[in-house]
Amino acid sequence: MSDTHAQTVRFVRESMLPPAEPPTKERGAVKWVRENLVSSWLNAILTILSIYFIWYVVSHVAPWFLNGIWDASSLSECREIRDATLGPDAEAACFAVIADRWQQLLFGFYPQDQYWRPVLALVAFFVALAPVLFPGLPKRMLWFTAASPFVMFFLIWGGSIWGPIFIALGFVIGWLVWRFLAPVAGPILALIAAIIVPILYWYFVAGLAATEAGGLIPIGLERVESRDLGGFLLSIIIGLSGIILSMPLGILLALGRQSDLFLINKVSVGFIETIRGVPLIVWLFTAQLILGYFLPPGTTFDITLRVIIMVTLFSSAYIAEVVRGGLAALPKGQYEAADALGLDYWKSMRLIILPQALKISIPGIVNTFIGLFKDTTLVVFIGLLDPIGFSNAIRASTDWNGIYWELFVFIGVLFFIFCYSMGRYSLYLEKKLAREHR
Amino acid sequence: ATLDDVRERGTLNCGVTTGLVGFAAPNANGEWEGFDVGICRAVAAAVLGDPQAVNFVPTTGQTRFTALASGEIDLLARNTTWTFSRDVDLKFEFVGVNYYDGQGFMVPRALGVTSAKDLDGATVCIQTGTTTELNLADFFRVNNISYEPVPIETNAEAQQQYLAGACDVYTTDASGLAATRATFENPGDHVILPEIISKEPLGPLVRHGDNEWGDIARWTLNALIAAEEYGVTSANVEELAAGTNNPEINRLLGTEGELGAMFRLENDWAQNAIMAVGNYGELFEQNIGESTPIGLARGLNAQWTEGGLLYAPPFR
Amino acid sequence: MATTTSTDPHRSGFRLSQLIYDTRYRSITIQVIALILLVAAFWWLISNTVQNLALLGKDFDFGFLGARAGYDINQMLIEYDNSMSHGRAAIVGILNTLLVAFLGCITATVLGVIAGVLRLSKNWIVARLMAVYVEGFRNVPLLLWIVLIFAVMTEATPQPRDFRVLDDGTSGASMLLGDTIAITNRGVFIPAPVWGSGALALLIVFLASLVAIFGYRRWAAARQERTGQIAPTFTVSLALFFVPTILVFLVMAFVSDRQTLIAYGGAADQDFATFAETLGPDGRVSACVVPGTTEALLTRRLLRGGPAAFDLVPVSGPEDAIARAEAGECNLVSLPPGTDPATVPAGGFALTDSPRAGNPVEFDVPVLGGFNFEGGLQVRNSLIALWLALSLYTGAFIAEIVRGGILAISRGQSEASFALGLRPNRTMRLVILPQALRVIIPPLISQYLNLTKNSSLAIAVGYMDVRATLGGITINQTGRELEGMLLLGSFYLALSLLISGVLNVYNNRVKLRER
Amino acid sequence: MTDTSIEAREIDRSQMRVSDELAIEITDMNKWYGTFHVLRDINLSVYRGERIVICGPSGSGKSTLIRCINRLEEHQSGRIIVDGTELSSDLKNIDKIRSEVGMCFQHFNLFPHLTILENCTLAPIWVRKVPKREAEETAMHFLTKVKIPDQANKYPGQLSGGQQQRVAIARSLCMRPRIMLFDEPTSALDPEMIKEVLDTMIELAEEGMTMICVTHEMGFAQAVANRVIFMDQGQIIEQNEPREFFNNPQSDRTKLFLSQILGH
Amino acid sequence: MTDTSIEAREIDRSQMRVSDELAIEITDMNKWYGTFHVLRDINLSVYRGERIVICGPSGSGKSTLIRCINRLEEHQSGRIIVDGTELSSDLKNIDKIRSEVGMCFQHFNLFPHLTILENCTLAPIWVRKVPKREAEETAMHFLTKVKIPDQANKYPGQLSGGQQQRVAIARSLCMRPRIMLFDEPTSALDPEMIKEVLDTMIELAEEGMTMICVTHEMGFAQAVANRVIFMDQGQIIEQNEPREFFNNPQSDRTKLFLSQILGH
Ligand SMILES: Nc1ncnc2c1ncn2[C@@H]1O[C@H](COP(=O)(O)OP(=O)(O)OP(=O)(O)O)[C@@H](O)[C@H]1O
Ligand SMILES: Nc1ncnc2c1ncn2[C@@H]1O[C@H](COP(=O)(O)OP(=O)(O)OP(=O)(O)O)[C@@H](O)[C@H]1O
Ligand SMILES: [Mg+2]
Ligand SMILES: [Mg+2]
Repeated sequence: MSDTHAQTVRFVRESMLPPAEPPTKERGAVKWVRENLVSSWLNAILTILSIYFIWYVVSHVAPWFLNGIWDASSLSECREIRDATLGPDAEAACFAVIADRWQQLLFGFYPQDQYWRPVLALVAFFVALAPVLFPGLPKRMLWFTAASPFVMFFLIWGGSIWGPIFIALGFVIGWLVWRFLAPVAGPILALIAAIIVPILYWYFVAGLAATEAGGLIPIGLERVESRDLGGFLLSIIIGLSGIILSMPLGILLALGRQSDLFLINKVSVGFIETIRGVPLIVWLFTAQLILGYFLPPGTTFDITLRVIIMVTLFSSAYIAEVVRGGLAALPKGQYEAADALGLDYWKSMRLIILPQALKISIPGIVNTFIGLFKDTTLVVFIGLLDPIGFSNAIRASTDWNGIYWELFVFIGVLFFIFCYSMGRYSLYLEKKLAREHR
Repeated sequence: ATLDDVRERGTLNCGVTTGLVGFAAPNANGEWEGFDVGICRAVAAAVLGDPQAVNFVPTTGQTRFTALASGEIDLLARNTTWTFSRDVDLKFEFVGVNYYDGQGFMVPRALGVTSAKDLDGATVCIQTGTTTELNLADFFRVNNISYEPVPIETNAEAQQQYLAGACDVYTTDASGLAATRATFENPGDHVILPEIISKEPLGPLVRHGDNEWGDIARWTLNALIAAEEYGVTSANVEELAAGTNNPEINRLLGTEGELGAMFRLENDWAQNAIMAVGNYGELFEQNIGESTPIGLARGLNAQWTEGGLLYAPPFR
Repeated sequence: MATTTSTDPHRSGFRLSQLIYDTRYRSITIQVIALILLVAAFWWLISNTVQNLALLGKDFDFGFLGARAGYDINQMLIEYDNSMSHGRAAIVGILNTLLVAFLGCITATVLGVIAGVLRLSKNWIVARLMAVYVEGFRNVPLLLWIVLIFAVMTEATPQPRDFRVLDDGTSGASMLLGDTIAITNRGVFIPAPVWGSGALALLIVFLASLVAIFGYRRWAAARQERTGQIAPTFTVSLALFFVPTILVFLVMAFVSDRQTLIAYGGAADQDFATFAETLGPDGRVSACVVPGTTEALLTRRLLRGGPAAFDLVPVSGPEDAIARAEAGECNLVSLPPGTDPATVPAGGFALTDSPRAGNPVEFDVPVLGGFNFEGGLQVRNSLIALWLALSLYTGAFIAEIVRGGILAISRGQSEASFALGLRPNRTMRLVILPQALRVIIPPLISQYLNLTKNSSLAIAVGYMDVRATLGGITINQTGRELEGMLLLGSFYLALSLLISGVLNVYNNRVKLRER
Repeated sequence: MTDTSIEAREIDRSQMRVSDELAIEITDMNKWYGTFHVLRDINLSVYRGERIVICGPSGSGKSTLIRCINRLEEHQSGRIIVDGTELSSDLKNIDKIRSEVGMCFQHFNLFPHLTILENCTLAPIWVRKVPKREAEETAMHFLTKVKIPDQANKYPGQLSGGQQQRVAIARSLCMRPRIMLFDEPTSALDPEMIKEVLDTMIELAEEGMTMICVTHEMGFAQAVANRVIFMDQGQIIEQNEPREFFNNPQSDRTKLFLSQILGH
Repeated sequence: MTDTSIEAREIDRSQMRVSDELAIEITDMNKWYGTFHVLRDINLSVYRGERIVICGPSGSGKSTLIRCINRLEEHQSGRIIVDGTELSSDLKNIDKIRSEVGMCFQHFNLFPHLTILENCTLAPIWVRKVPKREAEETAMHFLTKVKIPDQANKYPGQLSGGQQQRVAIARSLCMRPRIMLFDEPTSALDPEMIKEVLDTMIELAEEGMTMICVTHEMGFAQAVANRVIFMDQGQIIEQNEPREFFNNPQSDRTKLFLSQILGH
């Protein structure tokens, strides 16, 4: 065939070549520098600029930081120490303020001997989270997850143990009503009853019962007022309760937004868009200034609680959007399979759709939480003592008036550590989910 | 009524600032301290017999009135200027004046300015959400000179801006100026100008409509002032309560007459208040007086007998 | 098939249970219940509000918007002073919000795109640096950044006082670009343009060159379609953008006439220096000028150079100026070029060294005054700090979006393009960017939305945005929380609905067509 | 490829009970998607124990037809009576019918967050209200039947396609349906896996389950079907017993279709 | 399955012009990824009009080799001369070579934001500077050749895989390259679609295009290749004309490889 040309085609390699080392300029540090730092003129310039920038920043910040004074009781003492050891023109941070006030920045006015309680509450939170994050764990742990909000509430606020118990009982009652009424009276009536009965119970029975029980068997922890919460503890409480409490509402809104029912759909959309369209700080001022107008005359509850309510409403709109994403990511076949097995709407949501959609949404929820956690700093504008609020209060004491950077650096670093690790975690989850999802 | 609420609760909810040197700030143990705080404690001592039975609610310039109006706090003891519209339009009741203040200016000595009228074209740092900005606008308008306002949310920031030279002048109440200057690294480099451009009678206030509660707050403040006038101090109050030959003191301390019962308090209400925080003069000296770093002189806040404006109506 | 309408075989009478068990009626039942609940909830809220208002003795009334505001705003894009109304102050605030949001969106985009691209750079150190930037800003609250940046800016830049030349001839700081720009910790002072007589012509030329650029591009595209020749568009556009306008500017500056300066109180045929001397040591030059004109600007420059103290008397026009001069209110009058000196009323004479009427656009350069720089345009520190902080913060998020967008375009796309012989820059323009933009723009716009909402943190640096004016001082002074917050909320809501409306339109337009 | 094995074990049709009782009766049924008329005047009676194969070109409405039978789609006119209950918008009827009609999808649609066992017990527990232990026993029974009892505690993602499809069948069976609907149960599978699934279905057929199956596996049709229905453009074009249908199609449309699938 | 049809239309090889002119000459070429030696001492001469098939196990460096030819990868030592131009870091040479060498990827890499027609005219307009109308005519010509002229105004996302791959071929052809490189052009396709694409390639081969094709479609290799090259571990192990190569492989490595692919 190919005898039309003279070249001989046949070739068979007799001996295999061993792999060789690449030429020197392709190896080691030389290659790394060449490829990573100076691969072109533009890159070389950028490298030089970057190195200069880093040097500039470090040379200005490092002495201040390294000269930091940790042991003093007031700013003026700091200055004396600095003048004595380094000379009056030296740059030196006065970290003594942190040594002096770290408890307040972290825990606010929380009683010092009770610090174990918020810490334990945080641990409880992670334990509660475990079965959600690691499907391998026994399902029974979900009971603890359900109970954990009450446990955390009890740990942080203290008081009689009966309060949380009787409130939790309301949910159990609601569930029982639903359970027994649904087969008899149909889902809609049962649902309404399951909402109304607990409300009546809370309104008329729970408070009384809790007081009675507290009188009979006084078990409880020292009560801590909301206004004693502050610093990072407050940020975490607002952020976490915002996310946890907004889950049910967020899920309902997401379902509402997916719904075919015109009215429900439009109400959900309207709520979500309104909340998302207005800055959180405006909502916080709303909580502070005008929430009282909307409640029956005479109702007052403290500002921390009002903020939590507002933040819950706020984050529920964001959660709704995240969950909607999760719902939309589920293949239609899942809905159909559930229908075909004869599951009704709520059952298929609860057993089939939501468990999957929520799992997909976890990274989004974590990201929402990070955003919310950062945004809790805005409560400073309505007079709550979050870390930034506390930094102002600390500056208002005669000892530390005039101190500035050290507090902000401390707060910034703490926020960074917290948010960055959460962010990494959500990234990890996202990758893991992407791998699992086909 | 507020009194019943407070008794039932067992604590007094008292609004203070989120932090103002000398007037209210938490210390390292988380206890609030300061001149305004003293008023709260005095009222708590008078009503409940316990100066520690106070919940301090930090408020900002923006949030303080709503907090009071909504009932979140029973008493607002935060440097709040008594003005007509606040009293009448916003429906609050000022129970008296605990500090006669006035808005002043502080400038760096290096500028060589000696009068506020020389400030044409100056950049002025002000704290927002107070009457300060309105006074300032009026002052410059009246004198037909121009200025550039730099509104700042907190004292700490205003201080930082002023020290860095981002504004030529820092204006707030004269007490605040003094307190701020006291903590500067070189206080001598700054002068407070002689002009006081406004009257700033600062006083505690309560909701309109509950006269009994308003009376309690008013007379607690008056008791502190009167105590100074009569030489009753926290040190000798117990001794004097045993009975003196000054009927006025006796009435004040409840050893004579039934003043306390008239507004449903114990008869030793004033004694408790004075024991808790001292008389007005003690409170002043402890928190903002000349012996403290803040170093305010009594000035207008001296007793009327010493040329000041403090004048407690008679206890009878 | 005739489209027979659905005839239900069992049209047995309507049973009540159908409301719940029949899919056709069920949705109506649910919605009616929802409607009842909704109405009840609203009724509850409103009745509570009404009761509360009554209890507090307040009413619901927007009349306060017309009342005198009484406070000053340092930055205003429209005229405002403290005797104007709260409503006006709110509008000033709205404009300030829009300004910082607009500026922020632009710089955040630039920063974000640069950081996003650099983060993918092969340059290790640059990539790391950008990662630090992005993570640092994303993980620390914006409020902290705003406060920190504001403080750093005040500390790191000189105060106006430092610009003063000391006795030994040195000064702590100096202006940039030939003494035209001053960077201080009160803001950046830049020359402000003053529109002179030729400004309109200049504007027309500029607009014409914009049209020319557009026309050229169309022509180039059409020619490429016809002949395949690719004309250089970028350089030509750039040239068209600048050259004609600059040329016209120079020409007009060169041919511009001299303005007429008429002095009172000296002897005829004097120049300005001699005139100023004749006024004696205590003499003051009072110049009648029309504010905001180039003539006024030039007169002031001349006066500033002279030995005498001076002040400027604002007048409404040449006639007014002469009338005032005759009334003795001023002893120097600046008249536009072309005014016949002969019309000067008795006692006045034209100076021999009057300045040129000036360029079509003159620049009012800031100069150091008593406390601060005067003249020019002050970009305040609060604006810069907020702007910078919002841009850096949002830029970090945009960087991630851009990076994601670029990574979403598989490497195969650029390889395919290279294999077809397209150069890297064309590959970028024709293949990568059009695709990446589809991925990038939707989240980008929601970042714009976030930036706009975050601008309400202006409170931290004392920038007078709408939250600070309407939602801050106004509410605080009038006690109208309900009305004020309602207005504030509606403003933000309207803005965000507008932006997301735009987003939806875009999304629908660029949707990739698939099977 | 799989044809031979199926042919080899052709079922003894005489044993298959086909009663006179109607399982499904569809009369004059029409359905529109918007203005598009997908199903036109469908008339179909299926007797208890019958095994029906539906085939036809893509888009002819096969899936829609069987989805109408358990009301995953609503029909607009005509009647569908399943097991004596008429399908209307009454939710109770729908629930009743769905728990009696099992459905097996082309893409399995297993619940990925549940184990195989949980997939199978979910519906019995929540719909039939069977005690958990009993539900698990039933599930294991059917899993054994489809020959994957040892996979019970795995998650669907850990199984092969064929195994997943068999789980899907077991899942429907656990509801003890009287009627099974299959919608192209093998078309998402590799050839080897197709065999596994078809074997399972043949076993079911042997037990006398009423089955409607949309499929193009002609080997299967020939082996187990009582009737083959050919649909095109939303209409039933031809129906016949399988041997006749394949060897001697009447309509031109059917001939064309058969020539294509048999040829390729 | 597709083998038969290709076999049937085996090209009259005598008609195929294979000149003595070198199209591609690779001498002693080495390439490393980091320290990993992917291509070792490659020597290869391709004559104008030749059709070369490269095969070998996964990871043997086939893709890398052909990507070096149009400089999508840089080689570190040795020379590559394409059409008389040596590949160096000179940008002009690279541009020249790339516009003469067409490449067709396994995953098509069509531009999803452009219509089929725009995909085909993009490079001619911007690289060859051809007027748009002319470019469109050429594009339609080649689209007709690959038998999808009627899809010209659709977007890639709207076509099937086989159609997309044919567009990819048409797109390269529109640049009128003298040499075509194919990197596993059919491995992302369904069997039916493979046939469409191979048919197209065979037509190209008939017209005497110089082609280098990485593929494991042995039917295709036997039908059109002048030479089959077997690579392993970055080296050319064996090359031969197809019939010899398949029937009588010399190296053990080749034998093993062939036994695997032919067996499956
Ligand atoms: N939800 C829907 N909305 C509108 N048209 C639809 C919908 N579902 C299906 N169709 C159309 O109805 C017709 C019948 O669809 P069906 O899925 O029943 O066909 P099929 O016979 O099952 O085809 P295949 O063999 O491809 O599965 C098709 O033309 C399809 O495009
Ligand atoms: N960018 C890269 N960096 C490092 N190693 C690479 C890179 N690209 C490919 N390799 C490695 O080079 C070797 C040859 O890859 P190549 O893609 O050429 O193989 P191939 O013969 O085309 O295999 P296949 O049949 O799987 O496509 C493989 O071991 C691969 O892992
Ligand atoms: Mg179908
Ligand atoms: Mg390859």
